[in-house]
Amino acid sequence: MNKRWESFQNSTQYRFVPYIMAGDPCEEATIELSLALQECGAAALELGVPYSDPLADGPVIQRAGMRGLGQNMTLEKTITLVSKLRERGLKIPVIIFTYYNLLLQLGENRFVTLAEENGVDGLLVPDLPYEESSYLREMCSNRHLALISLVAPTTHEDKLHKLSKEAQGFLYCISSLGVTGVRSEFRDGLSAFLHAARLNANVPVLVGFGLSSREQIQQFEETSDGFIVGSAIVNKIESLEKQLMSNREEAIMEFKHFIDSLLPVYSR
Amino acid sequence: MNKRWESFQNSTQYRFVPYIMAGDPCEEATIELSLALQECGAAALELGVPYSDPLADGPVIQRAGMRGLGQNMTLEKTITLVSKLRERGLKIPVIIFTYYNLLLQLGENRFVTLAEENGVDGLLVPDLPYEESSYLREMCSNRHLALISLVAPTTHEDKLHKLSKEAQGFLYCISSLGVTGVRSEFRDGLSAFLHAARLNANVPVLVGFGLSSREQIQQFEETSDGFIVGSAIVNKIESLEKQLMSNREEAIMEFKHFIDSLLPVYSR
Amino acid sequence: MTATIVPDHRGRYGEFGGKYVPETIMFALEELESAFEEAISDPAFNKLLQKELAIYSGRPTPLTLANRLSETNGGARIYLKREDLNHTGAHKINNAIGQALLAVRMGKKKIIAETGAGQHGVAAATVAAKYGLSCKVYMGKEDIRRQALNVFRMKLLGAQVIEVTSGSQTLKDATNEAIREWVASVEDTFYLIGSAVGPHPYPKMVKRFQEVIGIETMEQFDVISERKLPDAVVACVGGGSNAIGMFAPFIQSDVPLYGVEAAGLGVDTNHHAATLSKGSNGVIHGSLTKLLQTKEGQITEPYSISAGLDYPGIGPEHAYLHDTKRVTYEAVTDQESIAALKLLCVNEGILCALESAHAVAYSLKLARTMDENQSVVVCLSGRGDKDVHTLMEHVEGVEAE
Amino acid sequence: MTATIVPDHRGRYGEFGGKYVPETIMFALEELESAFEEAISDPAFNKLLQKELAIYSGRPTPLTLANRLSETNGGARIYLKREDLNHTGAHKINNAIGQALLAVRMGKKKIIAETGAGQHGVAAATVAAKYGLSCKVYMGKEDIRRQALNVFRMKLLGAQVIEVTSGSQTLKDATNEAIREWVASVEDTFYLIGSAVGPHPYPKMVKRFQEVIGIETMEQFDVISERKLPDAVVACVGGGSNAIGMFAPFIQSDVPLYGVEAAGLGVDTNHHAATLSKGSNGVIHGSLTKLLQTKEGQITEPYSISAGLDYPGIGPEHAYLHDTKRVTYEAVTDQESIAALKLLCVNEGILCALESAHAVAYSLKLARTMDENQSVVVCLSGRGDKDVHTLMEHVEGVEAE
Ligand SMILES: Cc1ncc(COP(=O)(O)O)c(C=O)c1O
Ligand SMILES: Cc1ncc(COP(=O)(O)O)c(C=O)c1O
Repeated sequence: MNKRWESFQNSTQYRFVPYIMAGDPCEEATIELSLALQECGAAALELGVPYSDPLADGPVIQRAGMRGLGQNMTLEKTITLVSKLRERGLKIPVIIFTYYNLLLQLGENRFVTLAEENGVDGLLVPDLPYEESSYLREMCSNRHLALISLVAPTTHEDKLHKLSKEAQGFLYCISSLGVTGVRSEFRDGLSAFLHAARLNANVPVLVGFGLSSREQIQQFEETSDGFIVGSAIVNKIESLEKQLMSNREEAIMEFKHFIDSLLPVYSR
Repeated sequence: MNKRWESFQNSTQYRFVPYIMAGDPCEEATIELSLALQECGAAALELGVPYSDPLADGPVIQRAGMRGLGQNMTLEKTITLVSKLRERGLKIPVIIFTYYNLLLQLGENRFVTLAEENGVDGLLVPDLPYEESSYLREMCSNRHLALISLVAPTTHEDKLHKLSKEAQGFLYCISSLGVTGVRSEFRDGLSAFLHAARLNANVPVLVGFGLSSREQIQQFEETSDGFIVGSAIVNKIESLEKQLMSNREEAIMEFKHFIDSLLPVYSR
Repeated sequence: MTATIVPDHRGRYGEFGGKYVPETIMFALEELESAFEEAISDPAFNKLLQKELAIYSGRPTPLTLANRLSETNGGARIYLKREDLNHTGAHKINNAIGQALLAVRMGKKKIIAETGAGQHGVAAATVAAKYGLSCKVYMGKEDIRRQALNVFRMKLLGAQVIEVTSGSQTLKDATNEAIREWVASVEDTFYLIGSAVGPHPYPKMVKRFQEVIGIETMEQFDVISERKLPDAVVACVGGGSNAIGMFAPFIQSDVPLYGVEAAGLGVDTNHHAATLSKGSNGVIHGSLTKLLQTKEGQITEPYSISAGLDYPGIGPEHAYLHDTKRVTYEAVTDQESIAALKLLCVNEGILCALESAHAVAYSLKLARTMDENQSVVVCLSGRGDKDVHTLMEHVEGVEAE
Repeated sequence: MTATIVPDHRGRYGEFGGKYVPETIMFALEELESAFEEAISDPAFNKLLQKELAIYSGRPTPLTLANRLSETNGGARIYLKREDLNHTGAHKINNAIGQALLAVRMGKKKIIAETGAGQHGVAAATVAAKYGLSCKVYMGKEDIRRQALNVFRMKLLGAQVIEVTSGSQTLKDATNEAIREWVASVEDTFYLIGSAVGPHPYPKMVKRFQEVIGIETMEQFDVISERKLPDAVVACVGGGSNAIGMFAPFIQSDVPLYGVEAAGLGVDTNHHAATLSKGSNGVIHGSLTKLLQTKEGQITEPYSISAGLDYPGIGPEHAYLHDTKRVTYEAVTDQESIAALKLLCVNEGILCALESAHAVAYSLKLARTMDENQSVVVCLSGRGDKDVHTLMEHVEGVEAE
């Protein structure tokens, strides 16, 4: 485990992990947004890769992907973007969020090599379930890359047990069925599920999918070690699209303001 | 047989039998056209009754029927029109040409009674073949009405024999397959057919369907006792429609001129 | 029931039927009659016919129990004879195959046909292509406009579609025109009539080629249900071919039979095609039958939302079965038939032809008066793909976008 | 030939197949797999399935010798397996019935489905109506516009048609969206996939429900021809369901098998759907297979005049059969398929689907290289009524008026 993951795991804070799309609305904006998120207290960063067929994503992230594609952002460029982030001072773990087909075309071997070279800490492949991941898992572990596991309320008990145990980086607990996007309600039985996950995990257990307000986030404070926010943030970026291109400084100010308003008081 | 048929049959002329549609373009025109035809030498008159579904007629006579229908001409009115023709001086036999359905609705009994009362001499029903005509044939013969038989080049030899023998008024020989209308050519074998018809007939044998010029008519001079012209005449009436309504006298002059041009010299 | 054999040798069903045609084509009807009688008494012809129906058109068509429809409706179980599954989508092909095989046997190289909505035109063009005959289809100008897809299909099949501009430019005029053409070309042309109408021997012949519907139904019902015979049989009636084909083997039995005409906007309006309910005796297209006409005998234009029922006459045998009371004829409106079509759709996943929907609508009424152990068989004469355009204009509650 | 049994327990056909889906639905795939395996080893389920195929959809469909077409073309005799005669007009219903019966057996009350041209959407809506399930169909906005008639049909059948505005707004996006919806509603919803694609066990299941095509063909060929097996079998390949169903029983034999993809405007243009000829390994809709993509892995929009072949992926078993060379895959252009469609029309009176016309086009080429004693069987996967609008725009020499 590298230093960045170490400090992530040793943190006593309620961990905030934001998701943004690489190249949305442009590469430079991604860099500045990432740094802003770090300033706001992000414990790690999920960096999405634009994809033509993002079947685990809702409309907000789909649109972000279209913007990223418009910037010709690719998986390879996203990885090299991470080394630029490092140069510019990003210290938190960065997890590349990519659909499996992009990874396949780049080559799994090439991916892990590039990832290591560019300061990437982890990988999340939403359409690569545990059952299909053994090769990639091995490759990642050889290079000390965390292959983040997702578990869902529909995951069988013994699989949940196993995945929690083996989890690297953090365990991603899906808070609601469906694709990424803003939710107004969460399902019953969620805390039992988080409890079961936490029981076995050697890494922090984070909850994500659909979180969009401070009130919602606070609900999970007792039952998890952190949270992931994607669509709510990407939505804000979308609304700031023009300014992020033309008047970036002011946009970043407003963005930070928004992030602050989202976070539980003690996370700042 | 009545006097009008007697003189028709005794005539030594090459008989000219025109067909016009009752009520085309109006009742008065029909009267004047009939008288004009008599003046031009017609040996008898076929008076058509407008019908919605004239399946033995070509487009020229179909349109004449539409005009007649527009004048609310019916079978019953056509019959009573004949008594007006008589009052105005028409002396030649008049044959009502009607589809069978009109006759059925009026009633066959009522038809023959009305026909006799109004000076009708004969009846031609294009869609009532010999096989279906026994009742009507009997009714007609009781009232001395001639039920005109049609024979075609496709009629079987023995049927031709029988129909020729039994024919009343005249025997109508169809000169070509198809519906009424102008033809430019006639089929081979036509003279053999006419010859066979004439061999057995006790009445004049007339040829009709598609005759439209003096030249065509003259072709049959040797092989028949007369001829029927329908579409060519109705066509002329159609071209004179407006004048026949507004400036009838002049129209009738032109009509006679046309008829004269059509007839073989010796028929005038 | 006295078992009069109809038609008699003159083609008469009681007072109905006959051959009211120009003398020019009388010989052709005789030629046709003897060729037909000879063919159907030849086992080789029957075997060929059966093979073509099976291998080309997919017969036997199934008899489907409409489970959910029957339950929703209440009363008797409703069975559907699935003529919609035939090649080209309706029972029309049964007859077209039969007549085409006869035409080939007679050495004819050309066929002509009339069509209204284009269903029979497509069937005729289909068999012409299949058996290598040339084909002219007569179709009213108005119908050509309304049924552009079927016109295109006929052309794609190699048929010539001839626009008829006479009269009201619809089916009856197309039929007149086809007969006119036949008169002109009778020596080498086979007139392939699309329904159980026209001069003898057409009604008899069309019945013979459609009776496969009823014969299969009788056998299938016996196999799949506990009883030997259904308690009622229902079919829609345009010219009457699917109905007469369905009824054929049941006429000798005492199963109640129902023919369903199109009441259009209502039998008391001027917009319907309820020939038996509102018509009177007369001659149309070569046959003495019932028809819609003025008191003077001018044939009137019928109306139905369903193009295949939109005919002012009816086959002469139906006029006879009506007058002898062997078959009960009922009329169903546009609205009732659309409602039945929708109900069949959502309960059984079957989009039937608007024609057939008339039969379905009446069966629903009838079934409700019967008990659960009883069965009604309906002839589902065709599929409704052809009617989707019409339905888009008429069905409320399903926006068309 | 080594008789490897595919798929293995992980749903792998060699390197292809698998389950590339979000963890949320993994349990549902397992539930589905065990329900499916249990159902197909239950004689009662198989009997019910067979009964529904027979009584509802009209199976067996005939195997028709295309006499005149074969003669015109020269060479081998061409036989047509008439999937066009199925209820709703294509082989799609075989699979829809199978999956719907399974859904009912699993106690599901809701189904969802994706559709491109609307054929599978109509099949899904049909079985939902028939078996009393609620049904949502996902369809790209662009396809909704192009296929208004099918949209209306689905609604008439009671289905909800959901407009998909993501991506290129066509089939691949509709499939993404259906999967998204499934992820959200997986606990009570059955996802009824329309072709032999998707994550395991879908390709296996769809094959099982389509293999009736091949099994019937094998039996029928044996009965109607002098030889036991045909000399070649041809089917078009979109997702690959009709082809895999047709090939299924022949794979063990040594009969040459041909899958025909859409070459659109030509495989050397950017407008085709020739996945096997021009694609590369990748993951689409939950399965590792061949697909059309950029070198970075963005899935590209395919093109074919035929909506049903217009898919950037292909079922994983076809990728396997391609790589193991058991099946030869060829590509046929828009123009060739239209020409074949016309030829079939005028020679046999059969208007086939544009998809099927691709298979016909290739069979014509193939037959010409063979001799008169040989036979080619073609899967005529569907009828062409649905394509008449498209044909009106593309067919020259038949004016549309
Ligand atoms: C599907 C269908 N059913 C019924 C009919 C009515 O004809 P018939 O009464 O001859 O069966 C037609 C005529 O086109 C039709 O297409
Ligand atoms: C008639 C027809 N054939 C073929 C196909 C292609 O699908 P598949 O390859 O799954 O058989 C379709 C798809 O819609 C179709 O409608």
